[in-house]
Order: sequence, then structure tokens, then C-alpha cells
Amino acid sequence: MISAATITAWLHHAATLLDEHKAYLTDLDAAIGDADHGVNIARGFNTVAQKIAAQPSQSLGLLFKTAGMTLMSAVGGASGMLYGNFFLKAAAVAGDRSTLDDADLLAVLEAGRDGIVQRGRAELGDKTMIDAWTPALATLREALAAEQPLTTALTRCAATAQQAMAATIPLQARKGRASYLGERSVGHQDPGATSTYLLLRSLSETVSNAALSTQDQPT
Amino acid sequence: MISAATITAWLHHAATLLDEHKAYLTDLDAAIGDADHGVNIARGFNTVAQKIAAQPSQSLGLLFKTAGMTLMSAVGGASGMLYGNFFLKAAAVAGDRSTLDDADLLAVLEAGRDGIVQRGRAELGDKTMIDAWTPALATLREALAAEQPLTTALTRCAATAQQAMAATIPLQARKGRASYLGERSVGHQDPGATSTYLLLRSLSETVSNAALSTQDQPT
Amino acid sequence: MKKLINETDAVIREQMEGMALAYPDQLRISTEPKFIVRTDAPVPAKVALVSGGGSGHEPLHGGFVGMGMLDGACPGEIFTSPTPDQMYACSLAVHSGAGVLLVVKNYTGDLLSFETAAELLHGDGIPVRTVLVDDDVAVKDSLYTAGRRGVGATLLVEKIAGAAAEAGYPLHAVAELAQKVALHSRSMGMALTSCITPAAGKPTFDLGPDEIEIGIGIHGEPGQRRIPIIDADKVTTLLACEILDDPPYTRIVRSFDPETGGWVEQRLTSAPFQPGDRVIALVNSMGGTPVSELYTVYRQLAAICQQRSIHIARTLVGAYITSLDMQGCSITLTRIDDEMLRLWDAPVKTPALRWGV
Amino acid sequence: MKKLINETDAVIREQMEGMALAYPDQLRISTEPKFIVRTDAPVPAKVALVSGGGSGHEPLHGGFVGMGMLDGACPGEIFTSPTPDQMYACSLAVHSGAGVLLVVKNYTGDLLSFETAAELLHGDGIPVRTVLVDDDVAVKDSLYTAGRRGVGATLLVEKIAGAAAEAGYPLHAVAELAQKVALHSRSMGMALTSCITPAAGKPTFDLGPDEIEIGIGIHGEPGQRRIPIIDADKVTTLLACEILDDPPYTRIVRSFDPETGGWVEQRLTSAPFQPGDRVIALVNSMGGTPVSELYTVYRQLAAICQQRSIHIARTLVGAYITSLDMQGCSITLTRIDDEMLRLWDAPVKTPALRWGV
Ligand SMILES: Nc1ncnc2c1ncn2[C@@H]1O[C@H](COP(=O)(O)OP(=O)(O)O)[C@@H](O)[C@H]1O
Ligand SMILES: Nc1ncnc2c1ncn2[C@@H]1O[C@H](COP(=O)(O)OP(=O)(O)O)[C@@H](O)[C@H]1O
Ligand SMILES: [Mg+2]
Ligand SMILES: [Mg+2]
Ligand SMILES: [Mg+2]
Ligand SMILES: [Mg+2]
Repeated sequence: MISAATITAWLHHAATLLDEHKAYLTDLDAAIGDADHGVNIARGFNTVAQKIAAQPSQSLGLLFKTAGMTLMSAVGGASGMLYGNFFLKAAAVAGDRSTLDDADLLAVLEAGRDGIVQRGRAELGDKTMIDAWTPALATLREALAAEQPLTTALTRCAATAQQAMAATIPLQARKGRASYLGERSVGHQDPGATSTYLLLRSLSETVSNAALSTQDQPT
Repeated sequence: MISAATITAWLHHAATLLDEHKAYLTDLDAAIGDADHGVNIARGFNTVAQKIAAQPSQSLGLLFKTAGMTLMSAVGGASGMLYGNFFLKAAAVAGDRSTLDDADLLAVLEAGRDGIVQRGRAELGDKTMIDAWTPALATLREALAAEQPLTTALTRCAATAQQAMAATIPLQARKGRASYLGERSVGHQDPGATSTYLLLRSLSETVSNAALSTQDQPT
Repeated sequence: MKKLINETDAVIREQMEGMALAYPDQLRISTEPKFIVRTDAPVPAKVALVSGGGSGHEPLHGGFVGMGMLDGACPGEIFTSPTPDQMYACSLAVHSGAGVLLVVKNYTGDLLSFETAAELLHGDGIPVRTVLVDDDVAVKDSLYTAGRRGVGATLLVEKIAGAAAEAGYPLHAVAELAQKVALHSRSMGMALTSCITPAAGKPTFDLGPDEIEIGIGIHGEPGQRRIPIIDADKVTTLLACEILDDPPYTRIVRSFDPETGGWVEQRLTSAPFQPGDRVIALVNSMGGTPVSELYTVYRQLAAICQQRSIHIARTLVGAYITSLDMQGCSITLTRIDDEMLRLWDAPVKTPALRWGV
Repeated sequence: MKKLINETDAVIREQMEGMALAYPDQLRISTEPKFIVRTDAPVPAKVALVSGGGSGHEPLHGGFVGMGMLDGACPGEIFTSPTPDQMYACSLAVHSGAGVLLVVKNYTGDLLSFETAAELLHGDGIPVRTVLVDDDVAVKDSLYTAGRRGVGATLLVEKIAGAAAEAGYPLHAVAELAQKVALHSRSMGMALTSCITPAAGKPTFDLGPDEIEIGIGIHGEPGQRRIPIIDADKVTTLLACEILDDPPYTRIVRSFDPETGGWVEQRLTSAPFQPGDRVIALVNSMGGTPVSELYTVYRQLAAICQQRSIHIARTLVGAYITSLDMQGCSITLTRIDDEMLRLWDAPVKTPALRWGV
């Protein structure tokens, strides 16, 4: 079971990890975009972390909604709207639940991903964050279907995201700013797919940590 | 006696000499002005040379008037207006004469200088072309009064102009663009005084040459 | 970096405050969230026009707020889309009951934000429509890219639709006219130099001393190609021919349907220019190019249009849609009919465009 | 050098031709000699206003030709005075019988050329007067210099005197009013960067990456002093205080007397600004500075004026009197009374200034 505390921890950890990789993400965006992805996304998630620290909540729906609204009003780039939509759709599925079981978590993440597709209309292979989300969530779904423990399933999910992120390198961009480069976008890793990997990695790491501390404690 | 041919030759020689010193004059103007004196004055006198070649005239009044009007419409800097005025006033004194004796020449040059003063209102020591004209013409007047031959008198006149030009170096400009520099104008030679020296030197050289060729020819 | 700014973080707010002080009778601002509205908004019974986009393109959009043009503008950070909360709050401030038209330049960030704002406004029961501006012919296809960027045509859409709204056209008619102006417009730009954003403090891209960038976007995005420097007539010919020779351009435009609250996808095609067309011509400075140089460009543009029997009915020459201090220019041509021309000529009173009043 | 120009020699002519093409209903040009006039000139029974100066300061003066402002403008080569034959021919083209006012910026070359033109016109029996604009407080004394340069006040003189002429004021009254506007105006400018003339192809002066030039003229002349770069508020404070603290300024102005055909020297003093003064404020870009940055300057200027009880009645923010692509700005304040304000608000229709029509 994933608690509101774990989701809160995830969002804080994501903010830290994205902030640490701010320059890296911005450099990736400099090559095929407008050199602001790291700055955008770090500012966005740092604001989310502040907001949820100031207004803690047990309702996952509220937590996700705060994250979504904050990203939308704090980022102002394509990614802010897309990640914002991710969390708004996730919020709709989470509702007023205060914990998520494995199936809930998968449903929440898939709804979020669908929200990105709905808004951004990217298809697989367009060299966007969707190229990381879709294979990574497919892995998660398979692993859970194979009854692997959540921590393992999330670790494999993040690993797939990492591979998928690297697999955007040979693609030609067909959405977002990078698409204007046409063939010149080939040979560069998509910044949004990279931040998606970092988000999923931080989720996996946070859930593993939470599981560890739960094992440590006598229940 | 100075003929229309000699005056024509003077204006051609002046155009050549000023054109040769174009970069030098412009560099002087770059230090305390707007870096265009050489370009201005060379363009002006070259246009004068073309005009008088196209419409030769025996009337010195007409020759000087053409020079004055041309300088005024071709230069567009302070010096164009001032030299233009010089020739217009000279034209008024020369009238429809076709030759000038020594006294006429002095009168013509002094009238021209007065025209510069009238328009530009510069006083001696303001670091302008007047600082070359006034001592140089004083020398010419003295030399002629002392009954020196015209060629000698003009040589001494040009020599005084050259000294006077150098003597503008320690002065602080109080007229024209250079005046905005205040004390920073000290230590630089005035471009207009320099072109005045070149004008008087070309006059002296032309008259000497004319005298030589007159001597050569059996009269 | 040399700029007339104070703290980097405060640039947009302080510029907005300066505008409000300079035009106390015309403009009112909100800084939290950021938007600029005309003082007399909401104007009773008038459709409200709201636009917005990244800052750094001034006078677009704030300079076009006022009678006969925009009711509100939402400035983002420099070269960064504004956010839906700005668009939402701004629209609420100017909505009089006759509905809101959102004018959207085709950049992914802008588009997604305005789409969200439209849904929020619809949720509040406000009739809302969207129009997409995508006139930059430097982008060749719409299938494999995010589509043509919105550039110079934005001014024409805002002016003509603004006049229509002022004249009492209902929401659907203002929206249709706006879309028509966008479809009838084509633009192309070039850069002599890069620009410097306050945040970066150094040129956005490197351009050699003898190079120019053709087909530049307005964010210092790389353009279509980089070529050795050429003279103004050749630059103009190049831009004008790209515009005049541009074939039919088809894209899927998603627009908001206030009846259903959903999105409708439409296949829209811009027809190419034809001999006999009447146009409005905009010769625009990218910011750092002095307006005097634009007249040399216009001189050649007029000659080319005459050769091809394109009749320039109205002309606008100046810095209207810029990229900070970038040197360069863009050309926009908009095919017009009598209605559009009448609305173009209608009075307008904004900081950057004013006539007839 | 990167500029939108063709042959260096043809720059001014081609820009003029572009202007004439862009404003066919408003402007007519002559290229030999060069001048720009309004199409409806000579306007019967109206005093004609003619100005001119070196090019590179656009829109000054050609952009201010039109109804309610100038009748004619004479562009010189870049940063070079126009010549008397231009001023003479231009004045003949616009003179309707009510006389000609020559608006002269105080630069030796301009002054001498306009003086000659005045004499030529008088010789033809045309009533002519001159007004000298010398508002640049960066120049401290008039005794040991050629006097203050004419900068931003030129726009105010041309607008207000132009409106007076349009309203039917006779020549002597237009001239007196023009001189009053000039006397009531003070300006100061600064540069962040130099500018590049087409002829030189390299920056007119060298300014380090961390230096700015205070008290710059509009020809890239060296300014008053060079200081390390400071922020926009400090720049504004510096310029505004130079203007507001400037003591009485006295100079001898030589103006043409159409009765005698001679020159009259008058000792004229500009009184300093006082709390309670009403002013028009102009915040001007030197050309390369984007207009957005000017709003930060205006924001601070408004605060300073408020502190000192100087009431800003009207504001103009934009690129009006430029130095090619120079980055930087200037501030002009003009003390006004009711008559001047009414004339400022009067309709004007020129390429660069337009309202009320
Ligand atoms: N239509 C889209 N659908 C999904 N992802 C997109 C889309 N457009 C852009 N992106 C993602 O957004 C990333 C860029 O984000 P960012 O740099 O923050 O925004 P912007 O492009 O507005 O500057 C891209 O790397 C890409 O992964
Ligand atoms: N009022 C004046 N009286 C006499 N000479 C002057 C005056 N003003 C300027 N000059 C002369 O003109 C010269 C500059 O000429 P030039 O560079 O061609 O014109 P500008 O200053 O208009 O660029 C100065 O060096 C000075 O000798
Ligand atoms: Mg980006
Ligand atoms: Mg961006
Ligand atoms: Mg000079
Ligand atoms: Mg000069």
C-alpha cells in the first residue's frame, strides 16, 4: 500500500533529483529546443514541494491536484502543461483515497500518461516524453500482472524508462519545438523523456525506501 | 598676374592634395570630432574639380561661385558650409575679373576668410580653421606690403599656416563638435586648420609652378 | 549583458508597471497573476479578445491592448508561454457576457495553456472560442512538425478581429473572421544577429560575423538555414518568394466548441497567393534593427509585389513582433477582402497601434 | 557589418523611396536634392515647417512629416548635416505664402546650412524664421562650447509648433511658440553600446563590455563620462537628476529676422524645473534598445517625478530620435502650459506619430 506520506516523499524526492539534473536537462533542451527544460521543470517541482509542505494532505486526489495546478501555473513551457495534466488526471482517478494499492497506482499513472497524450497528441516515436512513459508503464503493468512485488516492478519500470529515454536519440522529433529542426533533431536525447525517467526513478527509489523502513519497523 | 587658368589649376591641385591627405584629415577628426573631415573635404573639392572641368570659365567670380555652391551642396559638414562661404565671398570680390593682381588676390582671400568668420563666428584661439587663416593671411599681407614677390609671399603664407596648424594642438576647442570634449580636445591638431594649410600650400605651389612656366616661355 | 533592466526576476513585472504608468487612461495591470487589460473592460455586450505569449516580443501582445484590438494580454516569462491561470483570470476580468475569443500563437506551450484555460472558462459557463495563428512559412510541413509557428499574422488577427468585436460581431463571427485572417496570412523572418535573454546573459545562438539565419522563429530558435550575408534586396527577395511561392498549406486545427465544451478538429487549407490578390503588408523589425532599414526592405517588397500583380492595399513598417534585441526582419502578407480592409481601417487606440482616434 | 542595406551610397535614397512607397497618400519625396514633403503641401494659408538633419536618427525627421507636424524634412547623409540647396528646394516645395519656419538642431553643420538656406529663401521674398533646439543638458556651458546639442526636444517642438501652424497661427507666433517649447525642454541620453555607420562598417566608438557612456550625443560623439554598467533604475535616476537639477541655462540664440533679412542675437534663458511643473515626458530608445526596456526606465522616471512634485501630463515611450543601432536611451522633459498641452493633443498624422485622426 502506498500512503499519502510516500506520495509526498516522492514529490519531494523528484524535486531534489530534477534540481540536481537541472543543468543536464537544460543542456539537452539547448541542443534541440530553447534551453529551458531543466530550469522549467526544477522550478515547477520545487514549487510543488513547497506547496505540499505548506498544505499537507491525506487525500491523494488533493495532493495530485495541487501538484498539477502548481506545475501548470509555475512552469509556462510545454512540459509544465503536460506534467500538470498528468497530475490532474491522476488526481481524478485517485479521488479522496488516502492510500493506493498496486492496481490503483498503475491506474493513476496510466490515467496521467493518457492525460499527456490527450493534451499533447504525441504518438509513440514522436521523440517526446511519451516515448518514455508508454514503454515504462507497459513494463510496470506486465510486472504487476506477473505478480512481482511493487518495488521490483517499479525498479523495472524505471529501468525501461531509462532505456526508452536513450532510445529517443536516433528519433526525429515530430512534436514540440524540436520538430522544427527536422532531421537536425536526430542524434539528441529528448529532454522531456529524460525528465520522465527521473520522475519514475524517484518514484521507484521513494517506494523502495518506504518499503525498507516499513520492514525495519515491527508491525 | 594670376589668371583664371591658375585659379583653375589651384582648385584641381587642392582637390588632389586634399584627397591624398583624406585619411590623415579624417584621423585628426576622429580624435576630436566625428571622423569625416577628410572624407567631407575630399568629396567636396573633387566635385568642385569635376564641375570646373566641365564648365571652364574666364570669370573668376563665376569660378569661385561654382566652387562655393558646390562645396555647400556636396559636403554637408560644418567645413563644407565654411569653405563654401569662403568661395562665395571671394566670388563677390573677384566679380567678373579674369585676372587678379597681388592686391586683388589678397582682397579675395581676406574676403573669403571674413566670410568664414561671419558664418561660423569663431574667434582666434577657438581651435578652428580660423586659427590657420588669420595668421597666414596676416603674413601674406605683410610680405606683399614689404614688396616681396607673390611666389615668396605665398610660400611664407603657407609656412605660417603650417605653424599655425601645429599651434592649434595645445588649444581647447570652443567651436564645432570638438568643443563638446572640453579639456579632452587639448593635445590634438584641429582638422579644419590642417585642411586650410593644405589649401594655402596648394595655392602657393600652383602659383609658383605657373610662374616657372611663364618664365620658361618666351613672352 | 547590457540591458536597461534591474533584477532579472523582476523584468516583466517592472515593464508592466511602467506600461501601466505610461498609459494610465488606457491600461490596467494585474501582477499576480500577470495580465494587462484595457481600463474600460469589460466592455458591455462586446466579445472580449484575449491573447498572450512569452515576453520578449513587445509590443506584442500588451502593446495591442485597447480600443479596437485586444481586451487583455497575458505575458509569460521571456520566451516562455504564459500559464492557464493567467489566461483564466485575465478572461474573467474582461468578459462582459458576450464571450471570449482566445488568440493563440502556434507554439506547443501556448497551445496547451490556452486549451486548458478554455476548458476552465467553459467550466465557469463562459462562452469561449479559440483561434490558432500559424503563418510562418519557414516551417514546411504540418505532418511531421508541431506545425507552422504563429508570427506576424498575430497582429493582423488581433487588429481585424478586434475591430469586428468592437463593431458588435457575435463570438462565432469574430472567431471565424479571426481564423480567416490567420489562414490568409503568410510570414517569413530572418536574423542578422542573435538576441540575449536577461536570464542567459549571452546570445541565444551563435551566428558568425558574415552569416545570417533564414527562417528564424521569434524565440531565437534555429531557422531553416544559415547563409553568408547578402544585401537587403536579396534578403527581401528571398523572404518574399518563400511567401509568394508557398503552396497550399493544410493542417488540422483543433478549436474549442462552446456548445459541447469539447474540441473539434478541422482540416484547414491556406490557399497560395494569386496575381490580383489584394494584401496588407507588414515589414517588421526583430527589435534591434532600426526602422530606417525596414524601408529598404519595403522598397524591394513593393517592387516584387508589383511584378507579380499583388496589390498592396495597406502597409505597416515597424517593430511590432520582436525577439528582444535581435537584428533582422520579417515580412507578413495577408490577403484581404473588403470587409477585412474596412475592419483594418477601423479606429484603434493601443500603445503600439493607433489610428482613427 | 550586418545591416539591411544595399550599396552604401544608396542607403538614404533607397530608404526614402521605401518610405514614399509605404505612405503614398501621405508623403512625396525628391531625391535630387533630397527632401520629403507631405503630399498636400503647400497647404494654403498655413505656415510651413521644415526641418532636417543628418540621417541615422529615424524616424526623425522624415517620420514626422504630415498633417499636424512637419511640412518637409531634409535628410543629410548619415550623421552629416543636410545642405542649403536641399533646405531651399524643400522650403520652396512647401511654402504656401504664409512663410516658412526652419527647425534647426544645434549642430554647427546644421546651423550654418539652415542659416544659408534662410538667406536664400529671404532673397526669393519668402518670409522665413528659424528656431534653434538645444536641449541636451550633458553639455554644461554655452560660452566655451558650440552650445547644447539639439536632441529629444526636437520632437516636441515639431509636434507643438506643427499643431499651431495647422491651427492657423501666423509665422511669428509659430516661431515664438517653437522657441518656447525648446526653452522649456531638457534632455539627457546614455549609450549601452556604440553604433555602426554603413560607411565605417565598425563601431563609432569603443565601449567595454562592462561600460556605459553617459551624456552621449546622437552621433556617437563621446559623452560626458564613461562609467561601469549600472541597473536601469540607477541609469534613470542619473539622467532624471541631471535634467531636474539643471540650473538656469543661458545662451545667445541667433535667429533670422524676416523684416530686415538679417540676424538678431538674443540672450535666452531656460528656467530650471520646479515642484508643481506640468511636463510631457519622452523616454526614447537610441535605436537598438527594445521598447520593452524603456518601460522599466519610465517606471523609475515616474517615481522620481512624483517625489519631486513634477506632474507628468503626457508620456511618449518609443524609438523616436535614434542613433542607428545604438543601444541606450534618452529622457526629455518639457514644461508645458495649457496651450502647449492642447496643441500636443491636437490630431497628428505622420508615419511615426499619429493620433486623433
Ligand atoms: N506535444 C507533446 N507531447 C508530449 N510531449 C511533448 C510535446 N511537446 C513537447 N513535449 C515534451 O516537452 C519537452 C520540452 O519541454 P520544455 O523545454 O519544458 O518546454 P518548451 O518546449 O515549451 O520550452 C520535450 O522534450 C518533449 O519531451
Ligand atoms: N564655428 C566654426 N568656425 C570656424 N571653423 C569651424 C567652426 N566649427 C567647426 N569648424 C571647423 O570645421 C572642422 C570640422 O569640419 P568637418 O569635420 O568637415 O565638419 P563636422 O564637424 O560637421 O563633421 C573643425 O576642425 C574646425 O576647423
Ligand atoms: Mg524548452
Ligand atoms: Mg520554453
Ligand atoms: Mg567632422
Ligand atoms: Mg560631420
